[in-house]
Amino acid sequence: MPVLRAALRRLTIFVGTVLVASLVIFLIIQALPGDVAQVTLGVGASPDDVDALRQKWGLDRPLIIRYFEWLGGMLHGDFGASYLKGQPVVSQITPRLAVTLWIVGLSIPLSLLVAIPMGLFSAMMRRRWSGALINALSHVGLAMPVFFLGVLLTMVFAVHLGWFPANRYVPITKSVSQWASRMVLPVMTLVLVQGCFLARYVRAGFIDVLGEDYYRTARASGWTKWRGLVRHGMRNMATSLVTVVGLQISSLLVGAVLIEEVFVLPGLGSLLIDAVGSRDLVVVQGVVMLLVFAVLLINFLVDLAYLWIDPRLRRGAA
Amino acid sequence: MTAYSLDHVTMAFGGRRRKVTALESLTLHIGEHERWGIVGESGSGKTSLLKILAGLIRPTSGVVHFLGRDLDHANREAMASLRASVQMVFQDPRSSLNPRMRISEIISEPLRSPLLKGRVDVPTNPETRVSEVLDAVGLPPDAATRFPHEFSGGQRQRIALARALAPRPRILLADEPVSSLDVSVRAHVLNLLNSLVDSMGLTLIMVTHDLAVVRHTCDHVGVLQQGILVESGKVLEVMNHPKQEYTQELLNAVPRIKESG
Amino acid sequence: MKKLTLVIGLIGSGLVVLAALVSLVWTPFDPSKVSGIRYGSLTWPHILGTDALGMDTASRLMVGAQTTLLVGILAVAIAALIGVPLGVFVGMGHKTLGEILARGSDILYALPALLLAILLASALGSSVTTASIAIGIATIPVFQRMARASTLTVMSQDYILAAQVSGTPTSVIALRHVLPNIAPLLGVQAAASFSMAILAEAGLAYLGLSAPKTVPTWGRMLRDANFLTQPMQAVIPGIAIVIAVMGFNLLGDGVRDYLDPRLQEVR
Amino acid sequence: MSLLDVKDLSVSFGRHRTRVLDHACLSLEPGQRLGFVGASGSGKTVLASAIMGLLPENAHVEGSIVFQGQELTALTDRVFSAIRGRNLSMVFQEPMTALDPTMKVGRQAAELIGLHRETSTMATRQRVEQIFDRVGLDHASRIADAYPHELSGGQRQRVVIAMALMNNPAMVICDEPTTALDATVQAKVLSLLDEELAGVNAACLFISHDLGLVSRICTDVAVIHAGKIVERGSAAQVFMNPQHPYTAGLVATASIDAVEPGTRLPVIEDFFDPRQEQ
Repeated sequence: MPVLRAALRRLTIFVGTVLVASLVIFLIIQALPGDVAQVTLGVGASPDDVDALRQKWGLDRPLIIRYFEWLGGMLHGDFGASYLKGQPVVSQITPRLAVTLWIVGLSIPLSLLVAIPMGLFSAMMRRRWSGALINALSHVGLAMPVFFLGVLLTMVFAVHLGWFPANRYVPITKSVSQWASRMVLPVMTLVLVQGCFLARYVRAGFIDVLGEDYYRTARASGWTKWRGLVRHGMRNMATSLVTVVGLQISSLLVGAVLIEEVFVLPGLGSLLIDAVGSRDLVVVQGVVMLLVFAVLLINFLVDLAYLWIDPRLRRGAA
Repeated sequence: MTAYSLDHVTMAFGGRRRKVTALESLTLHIGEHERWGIVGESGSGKTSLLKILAGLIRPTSGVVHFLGRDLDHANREAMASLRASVQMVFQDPRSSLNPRMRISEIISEPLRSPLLKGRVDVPTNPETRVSEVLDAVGLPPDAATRFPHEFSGGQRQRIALARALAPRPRILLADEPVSSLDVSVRAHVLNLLNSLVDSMGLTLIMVTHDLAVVRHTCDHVGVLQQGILVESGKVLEVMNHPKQEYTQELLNAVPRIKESG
Repeated sequence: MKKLTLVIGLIGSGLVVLAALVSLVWTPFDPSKVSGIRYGSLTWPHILGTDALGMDTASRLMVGAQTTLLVGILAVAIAALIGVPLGVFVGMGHKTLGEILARGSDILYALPALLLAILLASALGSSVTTASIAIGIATIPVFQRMARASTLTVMSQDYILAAQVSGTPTSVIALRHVLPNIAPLLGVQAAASFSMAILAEAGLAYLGLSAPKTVPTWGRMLRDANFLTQPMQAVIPGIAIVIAVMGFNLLGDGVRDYLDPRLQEVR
Repeated sequence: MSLLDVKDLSVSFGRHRTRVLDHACLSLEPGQRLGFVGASGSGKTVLASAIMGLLPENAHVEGSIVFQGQELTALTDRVFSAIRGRNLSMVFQEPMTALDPTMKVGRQAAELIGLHRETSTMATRQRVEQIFDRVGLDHASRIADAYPHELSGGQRQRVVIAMALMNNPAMVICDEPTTALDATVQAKVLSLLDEELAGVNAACLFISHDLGLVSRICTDVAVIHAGKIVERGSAAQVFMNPQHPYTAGLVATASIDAVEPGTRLPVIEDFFDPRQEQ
């Protein structure tokens, strides 16, 4: 089973990188300038008080032991407790993770739904004005900062037209319709920007396929232009798109913070920014680890998707 | 004197699991001023053989002697003498000429090699030598200031030949020098190659899949099949009385105009 | 079509450079001086209005162009100066090192630039320099990969073999053959990364992770604007960002098409 | 009535209208095999693409191509697509890239049936294996389940030929079908083409720069030089008694083994001065 072996190889690499990444994150965060205990108590605090706080938070013990404790804790879902609020990190992350996941989870498939037809059309019609127009549109979308588009859409749809509320987030568990009406604008913003971004890759991928010998073979077999391109181009185009989408998901997990900022949504990114601002290192460490884990997991899944899409990778050559 | 003598040379690529043997226990002696054609199809190991002769890769096992000296990569003296006296012409002139260099720079590159410093048999003035070899391959002197893309395939192969001849090599290696060219251009390049090898008294080792080219250009032939030298000897003997079925098959495959239509 | 791309790109990026250059010697008003008019509308002499503190928007926009260019230059310089030599080195065949670097760059590649910027900002304090460094580091793998891939393509060409056969030293091959042949692609990549850096810095500034309030940057101006009462104060810097990003993007595309139509559409 | 009738076909490219094919006239009877010979860049591949209706979008076509009584240049993509692969098919030069790398070759071959006829999956599969068997692919069933990268160059070209012959076309265009193959494989694929074309009695337009190859397959020969057809006749006549000096040059350069080894080979310019022509 070459497929299984290749998959196992990638799994090993995945687990290895997660461990290395956790160590790096731990070291960076613990080595960051600024003594947490000192910062918490203020500059005027007595050294004894600072030492006592350090002892209380366990900062006086060797790094390596603290690392393994932290790692072991995470394995059964304990990310530690916030220095400042004393609250478990997990209970802060969970509700906010849901918000971010909704945003990312909705916008990625929807932006693909926008990007693929857009890219397909502008690739096939690239010598006509209609294709050039779509291409120009995607260029504008690519240059558009999400927060700016978010502000623009809010001005138009929330302030001017009053179609959607622009105030506080409502969890889906409380009211589905209220939740939905507050998700429309953030998700629309992301879909427009991400859609344009992905459309450029889709276009480039399809243009490559149009020049390939196998597309000519397909045409000579009796496929019409469009159907032949969809039938024989989609999978081949997807090989390059999968990586981009994977990176897109990872960058959105953090990048959603911009959208959360514009639309005042309590997501993971804003938790991270708040924690950095208040130097709540346990929270920072936990959120960063979670994000990095997610990013590496997505990478791993992208690798697996490759095995499925591109049969050439299934045999040995990795 | 023998130019090359190869003794049980084996070349294998890849790791433990997917090992590919490109050459297997190959023994071959090539005398100076001989013209050898090495014939084989894809996967026969002919490219590996050429790279070993050029000193670009080291065989997995076996011994290569170059002009009587053991060609061990640790033997700097032997390597330097190899680099200074062996030049190579490649299959695809589009890929063998750097598109961003002028023809004069391309041709004089081998002359600027640090290995040639202080050697008396090497032309000292690059500019003069460039115009000399351009003339020898039948290109106008103003070609020197132009770029490769301004020339046709046949002309580019002439430029590649000029580069190879610039440092006055003793041995010329050729990797399918005409197979990327049209039949009509092929004749030009073969004529040129023949007359240059003649007038400069070179040792020629040419790798090709085309027996007709070998018959026309070479006096010796070696037939490679999947890494094994199945037959070798004087061209006429091998071609007129092939001992191997494979050689016969290659002979039959030579395209020639069927007279009866 | 191709020329149009180049022309629009030149106009967009040219406007930004011009604004930055002019602002070095002249701005309509002192960009950090508070005038009497708060929330000024778009009338003479404050043609683009004033912000909540009464500072002249047109002047701040021009000075902001400096920051924008600085970010792009710094980030691309960091990314290219580290990424390109690494990529060429690995592409020219250092196997063990290549494997280690590939893994390292895979992790860095997957890490969102924003996360890196947040970490760095919390370590070094937020400033334009910190933001640019973070963006630059996050862009290293882009250059490393591109340099590696194009080096591999060059190394598979026969003219490399020809040079090796004559005994040309590896360092000379790198300088004479590899770098000139990968330079056009890297240039296009630099233009694309330049515009992405501008976009990323605007985002960081919007989050308050880049320049402090005293330094006028476009992202910061957008953040500080109150779009309910003064929508134009948000729209103006927003449009400036779009023009800059699109300008440099199209400039890269246009130059690529113009120089070498054979180059693939890459980014 | 001829099977294919090309009249005054001119093709030019781009804004500058660079003309690569100049008033070409050509006709083919059912079952007839015409070798189309010329150097690279002479316009021979453009002719093939023009007949197949597969020219790039920036090409301007003038003149007429009538195939089986139908004017091809006037057809919409949809109508033309119904002809391609059924009555008119093509074998390409580069077997390594001619097949979709992400699809099993059996499925790709089956598409030719699915696109033009309605049959059951079972019957389609049987037909694919049968024709794979016929083009000399051993273990047809295993090959059908392989991806292109798992096959050798010769095997891939056999698959491409099988696809071209799938619907018993009236005419097959072969564009340098063996140039990318090893010498011995080339000979085998050539004789396979010879047999199979005869088997379905298909006409053939065989494009090549190599007169030797053409002489093995074709009964008639046309020679193209710089976009113009300079000579047309039966293979025997063209090879034995070429009328145009360019053809004479081609014939002389094609047979290296007719020349004493080591002596100068004849070149085209011995016979034909291109400057004189213009």
